[in-house]
Amino acid sequence: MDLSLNDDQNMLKDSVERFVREQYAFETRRKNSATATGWLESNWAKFAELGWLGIPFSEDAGGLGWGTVETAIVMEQFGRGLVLEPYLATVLLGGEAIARGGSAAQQQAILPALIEGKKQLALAYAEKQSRYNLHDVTTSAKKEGAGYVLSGHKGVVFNGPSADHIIVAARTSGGQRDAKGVTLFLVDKNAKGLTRRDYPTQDASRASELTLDKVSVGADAVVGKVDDGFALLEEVIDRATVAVCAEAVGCMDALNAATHEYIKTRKQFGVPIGKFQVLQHRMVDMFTHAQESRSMVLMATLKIDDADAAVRRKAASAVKVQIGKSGRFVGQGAVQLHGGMGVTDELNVSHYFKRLTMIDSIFGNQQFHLTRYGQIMAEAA
Amino acid sequence: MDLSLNDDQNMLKDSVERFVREQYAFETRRKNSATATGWLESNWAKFAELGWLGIPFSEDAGGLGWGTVETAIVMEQFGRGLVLEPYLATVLLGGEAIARGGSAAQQQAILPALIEGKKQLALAYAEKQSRYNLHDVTTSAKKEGAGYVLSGHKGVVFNGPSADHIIVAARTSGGQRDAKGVTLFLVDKNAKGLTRRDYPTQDASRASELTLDKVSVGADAVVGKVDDGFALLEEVIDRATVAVCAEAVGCMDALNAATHEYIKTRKQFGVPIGKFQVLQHRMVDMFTHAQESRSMVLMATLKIDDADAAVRRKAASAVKVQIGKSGRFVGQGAVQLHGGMGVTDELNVSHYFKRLTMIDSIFGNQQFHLTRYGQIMAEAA
Amino acid sequence: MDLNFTEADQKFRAEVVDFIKTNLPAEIADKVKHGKHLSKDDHMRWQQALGRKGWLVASWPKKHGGPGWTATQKYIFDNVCAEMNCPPIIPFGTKMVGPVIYTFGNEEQKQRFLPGIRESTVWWCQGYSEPGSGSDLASLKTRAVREGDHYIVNGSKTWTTLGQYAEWIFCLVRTDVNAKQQEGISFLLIDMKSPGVEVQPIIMADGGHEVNSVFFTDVKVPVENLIGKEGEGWTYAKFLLANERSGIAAVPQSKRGVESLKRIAASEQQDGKPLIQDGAFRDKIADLEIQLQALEFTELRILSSEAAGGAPGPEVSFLKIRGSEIQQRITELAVEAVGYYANPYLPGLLWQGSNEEPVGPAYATTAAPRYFNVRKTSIYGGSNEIQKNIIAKMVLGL
Amino acid sequence: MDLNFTEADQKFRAEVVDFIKTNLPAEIADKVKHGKHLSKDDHMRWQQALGRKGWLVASWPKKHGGPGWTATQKYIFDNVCAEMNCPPIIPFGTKMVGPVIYTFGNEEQKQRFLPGIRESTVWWCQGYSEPGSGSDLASLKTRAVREGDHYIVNGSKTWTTLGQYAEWIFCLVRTDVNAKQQEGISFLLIDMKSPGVEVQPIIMADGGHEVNSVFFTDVKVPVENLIGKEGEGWTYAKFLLANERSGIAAVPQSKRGVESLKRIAASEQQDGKPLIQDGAFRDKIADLEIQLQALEFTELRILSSEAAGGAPGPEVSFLKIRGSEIQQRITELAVEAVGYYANPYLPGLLWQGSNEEPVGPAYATTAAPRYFNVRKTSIYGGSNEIQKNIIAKMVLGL
Repeated sequence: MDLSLNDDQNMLKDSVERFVREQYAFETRRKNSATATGWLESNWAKFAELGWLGIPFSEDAGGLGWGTVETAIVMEQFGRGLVLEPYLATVLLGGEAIARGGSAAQQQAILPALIEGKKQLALAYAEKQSRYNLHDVTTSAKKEGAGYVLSGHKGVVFNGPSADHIIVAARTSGGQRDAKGVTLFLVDKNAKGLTRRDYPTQDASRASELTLDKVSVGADAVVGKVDDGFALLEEVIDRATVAVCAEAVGCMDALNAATHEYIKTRKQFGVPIGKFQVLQHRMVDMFTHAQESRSMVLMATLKIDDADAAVRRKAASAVKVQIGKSGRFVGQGAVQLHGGMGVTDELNVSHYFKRLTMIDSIFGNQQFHLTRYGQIMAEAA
Repeated sequence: MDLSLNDDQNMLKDSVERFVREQYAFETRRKNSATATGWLESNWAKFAELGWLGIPFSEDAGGLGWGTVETAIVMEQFGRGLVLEPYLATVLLGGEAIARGGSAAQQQAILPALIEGKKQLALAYAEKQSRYNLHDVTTSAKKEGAGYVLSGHKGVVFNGPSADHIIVAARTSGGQRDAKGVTLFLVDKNAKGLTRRDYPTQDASRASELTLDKVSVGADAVVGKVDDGFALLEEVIDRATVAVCAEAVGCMDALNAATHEYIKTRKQFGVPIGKFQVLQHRMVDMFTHAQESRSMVLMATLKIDDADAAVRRKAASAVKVQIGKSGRFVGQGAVQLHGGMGVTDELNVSHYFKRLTMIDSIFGNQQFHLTRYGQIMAEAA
Repeated sequence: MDLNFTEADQKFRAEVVDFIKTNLPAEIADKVKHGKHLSKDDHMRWQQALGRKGWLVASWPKKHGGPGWTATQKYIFDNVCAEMNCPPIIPFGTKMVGPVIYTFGNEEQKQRFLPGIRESTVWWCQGYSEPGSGSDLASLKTRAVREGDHYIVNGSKTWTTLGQYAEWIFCLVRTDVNAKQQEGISFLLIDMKSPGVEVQPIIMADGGHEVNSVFFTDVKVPVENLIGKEGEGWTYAKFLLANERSGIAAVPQSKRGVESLKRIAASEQQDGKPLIQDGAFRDKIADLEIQLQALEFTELRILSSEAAGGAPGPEVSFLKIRGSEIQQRITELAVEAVGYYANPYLPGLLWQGSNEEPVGPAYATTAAPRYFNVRKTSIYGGSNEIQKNIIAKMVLGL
Repeated sequence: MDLNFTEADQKFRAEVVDFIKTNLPAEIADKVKHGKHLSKDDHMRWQQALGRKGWLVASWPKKHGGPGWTATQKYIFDNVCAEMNCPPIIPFGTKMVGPVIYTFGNEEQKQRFLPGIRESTVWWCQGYSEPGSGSDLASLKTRAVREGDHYIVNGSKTWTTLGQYAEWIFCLVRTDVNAKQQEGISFLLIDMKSPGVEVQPIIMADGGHEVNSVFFTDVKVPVENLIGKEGEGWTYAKFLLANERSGIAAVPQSKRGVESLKRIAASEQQDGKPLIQDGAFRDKIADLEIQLQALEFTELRILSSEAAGGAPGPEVSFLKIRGSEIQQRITELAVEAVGYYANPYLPGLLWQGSNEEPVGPAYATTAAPRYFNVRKTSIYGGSNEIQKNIIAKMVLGL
């Protein structure tokens, strides 16, 4: 049992930390978020240059062949800076789907370009009625000739506006909520019949609603096996869940640091408000939540590769429950302890709070994962 | 809309308050609880003399013809004193079942004697597997000749050891958990085939497990209608629920008063511990819980007679949820704020805490009533 | 004890319903129902209708133009208004400065200011908080120096809600820097059109413009705008804060919020079934509804004891705390209910009244912004921590 | 980073399992499993077996007779012991006074006292708290006055756990009433058979006798029983308290508790189905298990950073707080699980080891008493409020 970072991991951490410190001052971020894409090409080029875009991919594909421990290191620092570049969508959702399920041809066509920073991806899995059920899929993929014709709607596709390719979950067989019969397809952003409605999100990111009106794709567009897309999708989402939880830990640490500093300096009734015992204890609880969240991310990074899918699923759900609960506690606490300033757009506090709130809302919220964890637990009992 | 007590109600309150003050000093109670029955005949005689045993019964039967507002007044004061006499079992469970469902003959045979303090009752409805489901009944009542033969087991029958008559819920038809097919029977304590295992409870009360081995009763033993006992049982339990919640409010007030006094006088680090802001806020929360509990008992006493059973059921469940939550919060808080002394048998604090805990465990706990409330709510939505 | 309404109360209720049906424009009710932003004009139209009827200042004594309602009538009015999606009544004139003026103002001030408040022709705002003061209100620094017939005011106020619409502001200012902190404070009415008054928007976390900073640079204020005596402003301020807290439980609004939450949960699907059929989510709504009922009956008990002669005491702090927690919980559950569709942010639809199509269901558009926004309710008007301090001290004597 | 155990660790685990199988009497394991009261003899039999093996004082340095285990080995040992229902090791000798003696005692004291602790032939108890002191330990009043070769001790101690079994007590006593509060305190070992020592039981809320008051009336204690220097007892006391908090998270015990809770929930029926199939109750266990996992990995992170050279700091207060909350939650849910059968109280079965048949299921007998009893965990060893004060001051610098 060894829970410390190795030298490479420490170097990675330092390098992402430095990037955030130098490139992600709060006002810089505000400007970046107001650009057309909502993020900077120059930052993305830097990610490529530093190798971050290749972390989870094999050395054959030009990646570093690292794993979840390392992507979690990156995401935690991104959380501290509220980084806007679509690392999650491109590397951890789209890229991982291709890396884990894609054909050799797909991997060759996409991964090197992705790693070099030349391609953006998105994963379109949610639908209006699906909530967090990954196999509640109405978008249909009908066999036509050697290929397929996709029709339907996909919702809240992160990085939809910038993605060159979108991986779309569609139903090739079975009923609306059957686990069997979901297939992933690689769709070009310029595919005929694909229309997007792009919009900003609460946390200054970008997403799209997709409408697929008889979009034709070839047989080579299938990512993974026909009808068996759910298992791949679930594995990718479970991994991305851990990563986004690491991001949340970064948000919490930043919020706690800001709040800690604020209550030490802000005076009321002639003393720093950090002298009031009730605020002290709340701050202690906020730190405890952040500590426990960090512990759970550690747990999950170490268990996510377990050969037993139940172990992986439990780990992903456990950490998401923790982050849902702790993110809310820390976020609300930071706002409250900042008083009026905490509810304004002016301070970074509300922006971390918004990101933490949205993190709970994706990949299954606290309740979804509590239920999922409980079901796995009860099956074993 | 008028939420104040009238003169009669105020007099009743004063008189119960006086009884508790004079007869229920903590050490007196300890002695009473150690007697064979666990309560005092002389107190019971006093209840009869003061008319308290007749509160909910008609004037025809010798009662006062009052209602839940008045029984709640009595129970709240009993809660303050942790009164041990079996008012709940005899008057509010057994007595109410007879008064609301019993035949004229049954009422004549039982109610006047009960009101005079000559008869004790118990209601046997729970079973080992039933949990809080009042129509999960395995005890069988088989028709034999004009009468019935009862066999089975009933659990946690409060006041079982002292009861002259026990009203037993048994199944006359239907499957184990059918609402239809439950019938109530009036059984004499000396009935052949009835055996009891008596025991004390966590909160110094007494209860019994009953075994019925072919207990024969006549047709005149049926309380209410054959097969329709569930509706009667539920109504009686809903009313008793409100009463026991009023008792809980008395417990909470007593605990809050004791804790308030303690933190004002107990010194640590040179100051009364009530000067520490964290303890102040916790005490404020404890008072808020007690206030809200009082409000909910008021709500329930005013809605329990509603002609619409759904209104009655929602009111009983809502108040029980409140008392479950608040009783735990106040009980645990009082123990914590008393420090080591709070977990000893020496102070009354732990005794109130135990009673509040057991109140949550009867008639459906917080979760049971939350679910029940939610189901009624969702049906209406 | 009796929960039922008298026949007269029933009749009154019908009259209120009737009035609202006739006077509240449907498009305004619709905005309220969906939690959208109201324009100044929306507020004014509704409040002026109430003003014409004599119902705008429900809590005022009859002699100052109040309707003379009983506590039960006020309860009915508030509840019906919330049920029928009436805009909330802006409190700065009606609940705040109005009572200060009729209680502590002179005859001329009453004549001059009360009609505009009663009829909602003048928009008031509040100048209490300052950038450095927070919950420690009495530490305020805005100075008013007497020069002849005027005060010269310099300083700044913040968190001035809807100050961008206001014609007048009531301010706490420091008229004596040498007196003990609370004793040098005076209560001044200032015309927002006076030279030297500048309003700067503060953007909230939800992106909305609802509060402002107000800066005063050598603003000349006639001495006749001083309420009561110089140096006694703190007394009036406390009186005003006590009034502000009445109704702060927001029970009728939260009832509407819970109903709306149930509709959302009935509409949202999970595994092909309405979310409200999900045990966990249903439990949460049920728990919230029970909390709200506890708050409602606590408020009723307090009103009832006030009607019986008891004064509104510091126990109203309970109502502020629990009321804000419940308002916050409603929005928290709405965010939980809408799942992924909490994410899209549509400022045009929210703030500029555009006709843009919502991305998800219409109710999802406001879910997250409202959640972010109502975090303020446990902060403003004396944070919940301050309210607990008040109860600890004033009620429990700790 | 790696969660897996090395081959050597796996082998060690097998050795521990094997040892327990051979040395732990089945009837003792059964009592532990069902949360029943253990007799002095039960504890002694198990601890002496460990003592003979050299495993009783796992955290001691090798030179004082510890086994020289790595952090991972200690982790494995603690977990296996809990899984296999071993009695908890009584800490007063092993974790408390033992380390004080080998760190601050003289050679003669080490020779005299350490073997009895290592082999569990002497039962120690703790004389820290006093009736008036509570969390403010340094306010203690028990006096020790030097007279020739002896101290004469007068005063009283309270909350002395299992003092009824003890042969020796270690005490904080005041040797200088004129010094500043913490400076007049000394650390004294007292033979419980000394004339003038009287032990009085305190009955707990669950009816059990587990703590005591100890009274000292002119008790003569030889000066060679003084640890270290007179007046420096507070230093040793703080050292001891820091040791006490290690392992206080009670993760292995709570893991056993959660497993036991799951078995209860699998056995209890609700509407004909196991309670663990009920969504609401399942959610509660799941949430608890996740909390416990967060605590476990937090403890592992702290252990790992200690192993890497970091000293155990005030952050162990986190572990005390969360550990106690989780222990309490387990018992709270057990009470919820057993429904009506939380009510029967069977003191014979609980405390006197009678063979009486339980009223409901066997696990129900202990549910409520344990719930009442473990309320102590957020009070003893420095209440959770005190722990938060420590973190606020020592970690956050507030």
